[in-house]
Amino acid sequence: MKKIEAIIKPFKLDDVKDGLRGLGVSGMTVSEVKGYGRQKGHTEIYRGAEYSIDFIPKVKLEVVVKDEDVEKIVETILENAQTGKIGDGKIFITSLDSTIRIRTKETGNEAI
Amino acid sequence: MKKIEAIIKPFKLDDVKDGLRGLGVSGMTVSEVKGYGRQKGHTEIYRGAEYSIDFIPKVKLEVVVKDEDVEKIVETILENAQTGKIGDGKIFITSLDSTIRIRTKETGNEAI
Amino acid sequence: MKKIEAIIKPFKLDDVKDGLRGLGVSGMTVSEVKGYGRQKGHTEIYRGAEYSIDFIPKVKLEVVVKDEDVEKIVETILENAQTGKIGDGKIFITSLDSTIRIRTKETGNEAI
Amino acid sequence: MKLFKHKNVQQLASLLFGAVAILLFFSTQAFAASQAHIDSGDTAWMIVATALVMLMTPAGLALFYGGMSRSKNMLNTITMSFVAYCLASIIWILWGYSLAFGPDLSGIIGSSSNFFMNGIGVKSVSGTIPTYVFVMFQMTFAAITIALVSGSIVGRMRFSSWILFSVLWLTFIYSPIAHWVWGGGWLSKLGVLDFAGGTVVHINAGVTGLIIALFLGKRKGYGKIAMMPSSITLTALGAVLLWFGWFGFNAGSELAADGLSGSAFLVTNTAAATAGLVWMLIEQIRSGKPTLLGLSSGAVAGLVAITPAAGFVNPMGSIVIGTGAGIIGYLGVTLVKNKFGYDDSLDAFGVHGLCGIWGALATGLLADPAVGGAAGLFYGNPKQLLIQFIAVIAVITFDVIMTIIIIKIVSLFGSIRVAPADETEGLDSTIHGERAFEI
Amino acid sequence: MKLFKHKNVQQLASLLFGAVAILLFFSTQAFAASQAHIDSGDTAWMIVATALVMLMTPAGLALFYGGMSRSKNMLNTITMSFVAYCLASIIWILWGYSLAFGPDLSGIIGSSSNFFMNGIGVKSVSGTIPTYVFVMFQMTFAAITIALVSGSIVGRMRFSSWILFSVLWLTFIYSPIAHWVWGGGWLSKLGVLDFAGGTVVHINAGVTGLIIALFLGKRKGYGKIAMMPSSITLTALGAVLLWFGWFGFNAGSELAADGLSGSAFLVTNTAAATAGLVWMLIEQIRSGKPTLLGLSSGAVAGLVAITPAAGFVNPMGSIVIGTGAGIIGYLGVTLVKNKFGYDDSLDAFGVHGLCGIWGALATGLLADPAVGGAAGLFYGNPKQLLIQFIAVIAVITFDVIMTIIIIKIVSLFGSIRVAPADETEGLDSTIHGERAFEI
Amino acid sequence: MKLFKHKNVQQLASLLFGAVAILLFFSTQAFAASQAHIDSGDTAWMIVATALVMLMTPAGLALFYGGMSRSKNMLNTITMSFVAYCLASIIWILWGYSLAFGPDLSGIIGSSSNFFMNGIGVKSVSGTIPTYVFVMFQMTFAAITIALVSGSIVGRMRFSSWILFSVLWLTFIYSPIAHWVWGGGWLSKLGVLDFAGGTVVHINAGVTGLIIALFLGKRKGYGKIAMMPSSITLTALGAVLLWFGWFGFNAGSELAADGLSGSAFLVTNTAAATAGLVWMLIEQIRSGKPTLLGLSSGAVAGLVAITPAAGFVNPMGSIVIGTGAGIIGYLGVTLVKNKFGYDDSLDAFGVHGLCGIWGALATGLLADPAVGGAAGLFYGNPKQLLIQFIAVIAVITFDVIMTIIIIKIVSLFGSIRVAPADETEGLDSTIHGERAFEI
Ligand SMILES: Nc1ncnc2c1ncn2[C@@H]1O[C@H](COP(=O)(O)OP(=O)(O)O)[C@@H](O)[C@H]1O
Ligand SMILES: Nc1ncnc2c1ncn2[C@@H]1O[C@H](COP(=O)(O)OP(=O)(O)O)[C@@H](O)[C@H]1O
Ligand SMILES: Nc1ncnc2c1ncn2[C@@H]1O[C@H](COP(=O)(O)OP(=O)(O)O)[C@@H](O)[C@H]1O
Repeated sequence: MKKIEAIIKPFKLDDVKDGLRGLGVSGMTVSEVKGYGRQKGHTEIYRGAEYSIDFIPKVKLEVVVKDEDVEKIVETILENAQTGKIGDGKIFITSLDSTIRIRTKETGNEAI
Repeated sequence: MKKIEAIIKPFKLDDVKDGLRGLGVSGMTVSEVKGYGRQKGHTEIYRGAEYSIDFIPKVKLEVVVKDEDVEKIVETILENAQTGKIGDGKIFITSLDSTIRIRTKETGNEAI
Repeated sequence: MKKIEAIIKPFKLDDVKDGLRGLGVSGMTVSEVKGYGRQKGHTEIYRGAEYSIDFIPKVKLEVVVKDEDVEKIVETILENAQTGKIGDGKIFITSLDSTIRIRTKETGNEAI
Repeated sequence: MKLFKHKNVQQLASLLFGAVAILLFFSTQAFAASQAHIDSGDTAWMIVATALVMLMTPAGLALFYGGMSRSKNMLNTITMSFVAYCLASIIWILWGYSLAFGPDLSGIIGSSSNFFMNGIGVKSVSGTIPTYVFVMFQMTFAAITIALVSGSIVGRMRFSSWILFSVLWLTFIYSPIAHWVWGGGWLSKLGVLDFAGGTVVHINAGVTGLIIALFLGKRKGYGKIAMMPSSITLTALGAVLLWFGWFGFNAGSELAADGLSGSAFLVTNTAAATAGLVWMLIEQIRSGKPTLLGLSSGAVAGLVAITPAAGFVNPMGSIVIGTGAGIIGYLGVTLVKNKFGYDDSLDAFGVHGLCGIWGALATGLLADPAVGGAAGLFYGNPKQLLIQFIAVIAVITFDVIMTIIIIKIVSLFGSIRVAPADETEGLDSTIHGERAFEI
Repeated sequence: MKLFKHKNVQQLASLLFGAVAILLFFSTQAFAASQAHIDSGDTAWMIVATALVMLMTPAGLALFYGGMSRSKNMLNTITMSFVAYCLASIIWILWGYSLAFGPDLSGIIGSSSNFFMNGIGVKSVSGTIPTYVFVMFQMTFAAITIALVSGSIVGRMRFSSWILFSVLWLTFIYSPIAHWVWGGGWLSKLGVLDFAGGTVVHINAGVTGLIIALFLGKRKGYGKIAMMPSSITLTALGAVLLWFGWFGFNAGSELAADGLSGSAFLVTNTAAATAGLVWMLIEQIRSGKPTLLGLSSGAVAGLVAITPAAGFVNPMGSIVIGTGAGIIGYLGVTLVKNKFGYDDSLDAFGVHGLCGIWGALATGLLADPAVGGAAGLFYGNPKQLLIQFIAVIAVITFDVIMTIIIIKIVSLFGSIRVAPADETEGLDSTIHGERAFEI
Repeated sequence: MKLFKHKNVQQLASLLFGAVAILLFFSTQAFAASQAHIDSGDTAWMIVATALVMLMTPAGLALFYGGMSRSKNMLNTITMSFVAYCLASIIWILWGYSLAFGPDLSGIIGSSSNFFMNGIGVKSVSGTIPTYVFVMFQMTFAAITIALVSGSIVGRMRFSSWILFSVLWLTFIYSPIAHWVWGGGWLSKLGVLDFAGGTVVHINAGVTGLIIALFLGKRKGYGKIAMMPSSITLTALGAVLLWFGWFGFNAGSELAADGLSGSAFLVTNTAAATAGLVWMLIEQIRSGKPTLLGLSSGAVAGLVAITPAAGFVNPMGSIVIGTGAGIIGYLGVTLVKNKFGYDDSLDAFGVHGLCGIWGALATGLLADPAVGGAAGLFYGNPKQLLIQFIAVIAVITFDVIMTIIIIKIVSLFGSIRVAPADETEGLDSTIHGERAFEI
C-alpha cells in the first residue's frame, strides 16, 4: 500500500476528485495548506502598509491506494491538476506499513 | 518509531484523546481535514440552488510512538473512535526515519 | 529523498522560513494544526463555565529534500524554531518513494 | 418535571382553551377612537423607538445569543429569535394586541374587540400618537420577550416545537401579563411600577426559560466538553445593538418625547455602563481576566434591571441599580447556575430573570417622586415595595404553571428535544441544512 | 443579446445624449422656495427616516449580498453597494435630484434648475420639512436602487465598468423614472399608486439586473460547482438591517410623522414577517429544511412587495401581499430562474423584480380608500389596476431598452466582464487585493 | 519621550491635581433651570441623534478598529472602545459634564455646580430639549473621543493602564477643551467655529493618539512582519455604522430639527461620499487596487473633516472639504506615517488628527454666511481663518503637554506596555482569555 500525497491548486480539486472517482477510488482525504515555492506570492497593501504574502493557498490531497493502482492514479492526478503554469504542485509517494478501517477493523487492501 | 495517522469523526476526538492520555501517550498533533469516502456527503440548498457536499469534515490525528506501543495505541483508537456507522475513518501506519525534539535536540525514543 | 515534517510554534514560522530560504530551499508546505503535549493548554472561562483547552495551535511544516540536504535543513529548523521553552515541537523524518512535479512531470530530485 | 400525565394534560388544555375562549368572545363592543390629537414630535419619536426595539430581536438578540452558541448551532440560535419576531408580528395584530390592550375584562385580559385590528384605523389615536404606532411598539415587546426565552434552550430544541411554543406562549402568557401590568389589568390597578417591562418582559422570559430548560434537560456533554462561543465579536455587537435598541425600549415607554423620556434615556445608559464595568471588575478580581463577554453581559444585565425603573429613578439611583445588576447577573450565571446545575444555556434566567427581579424590587426602593411621581421605600413609601413584590410573585407563579401546561401541550405533538445524533452534529446542519460561515 | 452593432450603438448613444441634453437645458427658471412652515416633528422623523434608508445600502444590502456571495468575492460584492451609495450621493446633488424633482418638462424629466443644488438653501421647505432633507431622502432611494442591481451580477463584473454603469444608470434611467412617478411626471399624472418605490425602485432594479446578468453571462461553473454563501449569519444581519431601514423607506415616504406613516409602518412590518414565514414554510414542505436564508429572503420579498402599497393598504391587506410575496419570491429564485437558466446570482430580478411587480399590481387590487384615499379593484375601482399595469409595463420597457444602451456604451470602454482567471481566483484578491476574513 | 523624571512627574501631578481641585470646588452656585419650553420634535430628534452617536463607539468604532487589528488582538481592540464608552457614561454624569458645561470659570473650565447631576432634573430644559438629553448627547461625544485614541495604540497597551488613562484624559483634557469651545470658554468667546467637534473631538483624539503611540513605541515586528487586518468586512460595517451615527453627531449638533440640521445632514453625507471616492481613486492610480478599506477609510476621513464645518458650509463646500480629506487622509496614513516612522497603528492621528485640522481650517475658508451665519475667508472674512488657526494650535499644545503628564502619571502604576511574550501571543488571549471567532 502506498500513500499518494498531492499538493495542488485549490480550484483544481473538483477536477481531480472527479477524475479519481472515475477510476473507482473510493476514498481520499483533503486539507487546506499554504505553499511556498517557485510561484511567488503577492503583495497586499493595507492603508499604506505593504505586506508580502509568501504563502499561497493550496490543497493537499491524500489517497491511500493498492501498490498496483499507484501509476494510474498518479496519471489521473497529473492530468487533472495540470495547468502548465508555475505552482501546479507536487506529488509525493510513501510506503505504508499498514492500514486499518476503524469501523470494521479490516486491515490491508480491504481497508482502503 | 512509527507514525500512526488516524482519520476520525470530529466528535470522537475527545474520547480518543482521553483514551490515549490514559495510555500515557504524551503528545499528538491534530488537524482538520475533509474526507471523501463511502459515507456520502449531503446536499445543501441555498435559495433554490442545490449543492452536493462531497467532502465531510473529519479530524486527522497524528501520533508518533515507539514500535512496541503501536499495537495498544491502535487498539485504543479503534475502541474510542468506532461508532460502527459508515465513515468512522481509517488508521494508517508509517515508519519514521528519525524524530527530534526541537527544544532539547533529543532524538529517537527520547524525543517522543 | 526525505520528507522533513516539523511541528513548530506559529510565531516561529517566519524565522524558519527565512532560514530555509537562506539555505536555498525552494519549496515547502505549511498547515495549521493543533498540538497536545507536555506544554499544557490553558483554561478559558465563558460566563462562569470553565473550559480547559488541551490543544494548542501549532504550525506543521513539510519540506521534501534531497537526502544529502537533510542534516543542514534540520539544523536550520532547530536553530530558528527553538525558544528553549516547553512546546517547541518536533521534527519527524520519513523516506519518500518518489516525487513528481505536476507542472512538468519531472520526478526525483528534479521535482523538488 | 413529570408533574402531569398525558390525560391530565389534555384535561388542562381543554380547560385552558375553554377559559380563554370565554374571555375572548365575551365582549364585542366597538373600539371608540380617542379624540386626542397626534403630536408629530411624539409620533416621530415613537416610530423610531419602535424601530429601535424591533432591531433588538432579529439583530441584537440574535447576534448576542448566536455569538455565544457553538458554531454548529449559530444559525439555529439566530433563527429562533428571527422567527419569534415574525410570529409575534402577526399574532399581535391578529389577536395578541387585543388580548393585552383591548377593553379590560375583570382585570385579567383584554377583550376580543380589536382582533384583526378591528376598530383601529389610520386616524385612531392613543395619547398623542397614532394607535397603529402604539400597536407596533407593543408588538416589539412581545417579540423580544419570547425571543429572550430561546437563550435558555439553545442547541437542543426541535424547531417546530419552538414555533408552536412561541405561538401559545405569546397568546396565553405574554398577552395576559401585559394586560395585567400595562393594559389596565389587576396589577396596574394595584399600582405596580413597571415602566418598560421588568415583570412583563424580563422576569417573564427568564422564568419561562428556566422551566423549559429544566424540562428539556442539559445539552449533551454539558459540563464535560468545551462549548466554545462561536464569536465573541458578534456577541459584543449584539449587546451593543441591544443597548442601542433599549433606548427605544425604555425611553420609548414614555410614549412621548419629553423630559421624562429624556430622563429614562439617561438612566438607562448609566445603569448599563455601570453594570458592564462592575461585571468586568468582578471578573478581574476573581480570575484576573476581564472579558468582553463579561462587559457585554453586564451591560445587558444593567439594561434589564433599569427597565422597570427607567421612568422612576434619578441618575444616582440608576448607578445603584446598575451596580446591583452587575453583581446579581454575575452570580446568576456562575454561582446560582453551577449550584443548581440546570443548563440555562445562555442565561435567560440568570440574567433576565434575576436582574428583572432585582430591577422590579429596586424600583420599589429607589423610585424618586421628583422623577416619575411615584415614591419607593427610600422616599418614604414602603407600600410600593410590597406591591412590587406581589407583582413579581404573581408573574413567576403564573409563568411556572402556564409554561408547564404549554410545554405539555407542545409535547403532545412529539418530543420537543432533537435526536441525540442531530444534537451532536449540530442544529444548523440537521434542522436548517446550512452553515454560518464558509470563509 | 447582440441586438446592436457597434455603429448602431454609437448612433443610439449620440441620439440619447442629444435628447437628454435638450431636455436638461430647456428650462432655467429659478426655483421658488415654498412658503410652507417647517414642522420639527416631521423634520425629526424625516432626518431619521433618511438615515435609516442610508443604512440599507452600504450596510444592509452590502451584508445581505456579501454574505450570500462566495468568500472570494465577498468584499467585491460589498464594495459594489458601498461605492454605489457614494456615487449616488454626489450625482444626486449635482444633477440627479434636479432631473427627478426639478420643474417638470413635459411629464418626462425634471429641468436643470436645481443642478448643483442651485436655488435650494437652508431655508427651502418641501411640505413641512427642509428641502435639503427631502433631497437626501430621495438620494438614498437612488442609491439603493442601483446597489440592488449588483445582486444580479456578483463575481464577474469589472469594477470600473460597474462604476461607469452606475453613473449612467442613475442619470438616464433612475432619474427619469423617479420623475415620472414621484416628480410630477406622466405616470403621476396618470394616477399611478407607488407609495415608496415598487416601480421606481424594485421593478427598475430587478429588470436592469436581469438584463445585465443576461449580457454578462453566467458565472464560471454555474450549476456545476458548489457556490457556497460566505456567511448566512451576515446575510441574516443584512436582511434585518434592510428591514430596519425599510421602516424609514416606507413610513418615511409619507414625508411626515402622522397617522398614515404609522399605518405604513405597521403594514410594512406585517408583510415582511408574513412573507418570511411563508417562504420558510414552503421550504419546510418542499425539502424539510426551513432555512434562515429562506426566512431572510422571504422577509426581503415581503418588504419589496409592500413598498408600493405601504400607504394604501390596511393590515389585513398587508398579510395578503406578504403571503403572495413569499410564494412569488420563492418561485422566482427556484422555478423561474432554473427554468430559464439565467444566472441572476443573488436574485435581484427573482426577488425585487417579481415581487415589485406583484406589489405594484396588488396595490391596484387592495388599496383601501380608508387608508390612503385611493381605492383598488377590491374596493370598486378596477381602473386603478389598469393604471398600475401600465406603469409596470412602461418601467419594464424603458428599463430594457435603456439598460441595453447603457451596457453597450460601457462596453465601448472594454469588456465589462473580468478575465476568467481573475474570476476563478476571486475578485477580492484580483480587483481589490484584500481578503474578507483573516481569522 | 523621556522628558520627565519620576520626581518631576510627581511634582507635576500634585500641581495638576491641586489646580484642578481649586477650579472644581470654586463655585457651588445652584443651577437655574432655563424657563424655555420643550419642543417634542426637537426632543425626538435629539434623543435619536444621541442614540446614533452612542452606536458609533461600542459598535461603529469597535468594528472599524477591531476589523483592522490582527485577529489575535481583535477583542482587545473592541473592548478598549466598549470600556471607554462605559467609563465616559459614568464620569460624565459624575463630574465631566459639569467641568465642560457647568457655569464658566474664567473661560477655562466649568464649575462643579452640576457634579453628580446636581441641579438638573426631569424638568430642566436646555434650548428646546430636556437638559438630560443634552447631557447624554454631549456624553457620547466624550466617549467617542477617548475611544478614537485607542486606534493609535492597539496591540500593545496594558488594559488597566488604558482604563486609568481614559479616566484622567476625560477629566483633564476632554472636559476643559469641550468647555473652551462649546461650554462658553475662551475659544468660544473668541468666535471659533466648531460645529460638531473638529477641535474638541478629532484633533484632540488624533494628537493624543500620536503622543501615546510615540511613548509606547512600535508594535513588535512593525514594518517587518505581515499584520493582516482580521476582517475588512467588519471594518467596512464599522465604517458604515460610524457614518450612520455621524448623522446624529453632525446634524444633532444643531440641537434641533430644523433647516440647519437638514443642511448639516446633507453636507455630512456629501463630504463622506466624496472623500471615500477620492481615497479609492488615489489607490486606483497609485497601485491599481481600489480597496474597500480605502473606501471606508476615506469616508471616515471625510466625516472627520466635515465635522467642524457641518453647520457652516454649503453642499459645494462639502465637496471641496471631502476632496481634501480624501487626499490628506491618504497621505496621512501612507507618506506622513512612513516618513516619520511612528506606529500610529490604526491611524487615529493620520485620519482624525490631520483631517480634523483640515476641517477646522477649511471651515475658516469655506463658511458661507447663507448657511450658518458665519463667513470664512472665501466669503470675505479672513479673521475667521486666524481664529480657527489659534484654536487648532491651542488644542494641539494643550493636548501634547497634558497627554505627556497623564502618561507619566499612569506609568507610575507600572509599565503601560504589555510584556513582549503577551504581545506576541496576542492580547485577546493574554488579557481577556477569549477568542474572537471559533468557526
Ligand atoms: N520541497 C518541497 N517540499 C514540500 N512542498 C513543496 C516543495 N516544493 C514545492 N512544494 C509545494 O508545491 C507547491 C508548488 O510549488 P512551486 O515551486 O510553486 O511550483 P511548481 O511545482 O509548479 O514548480 C508549493 O506551493 C508548495 O506547497
Ligand atoms: N483511500 C483512502 N485514502 C485516504 N483517505 C481515505 C481513504 N478512504 C477513506 N479515507 C478517509 O476515511 C474517511 C472515512 O471513509 P469512508 O469510506 O467514508 O468510511 P469507512 O472508513 O467507515 O468505510 C473518509 O472520509 C476519508 O477521509
Ligand atoms: N508523540 C507525538 N506525536 C505527534 N506529535 C507530537 C508528539 N509529541 C508532541 N507532539 C507535537 O509537538 C508539540 C510540542 O510537544 P510538547 O510535548 O508540548 O513540547 P516539547 O516538544 O517541547 O517537549 C505538541 O503540541 C504536538 O503538536
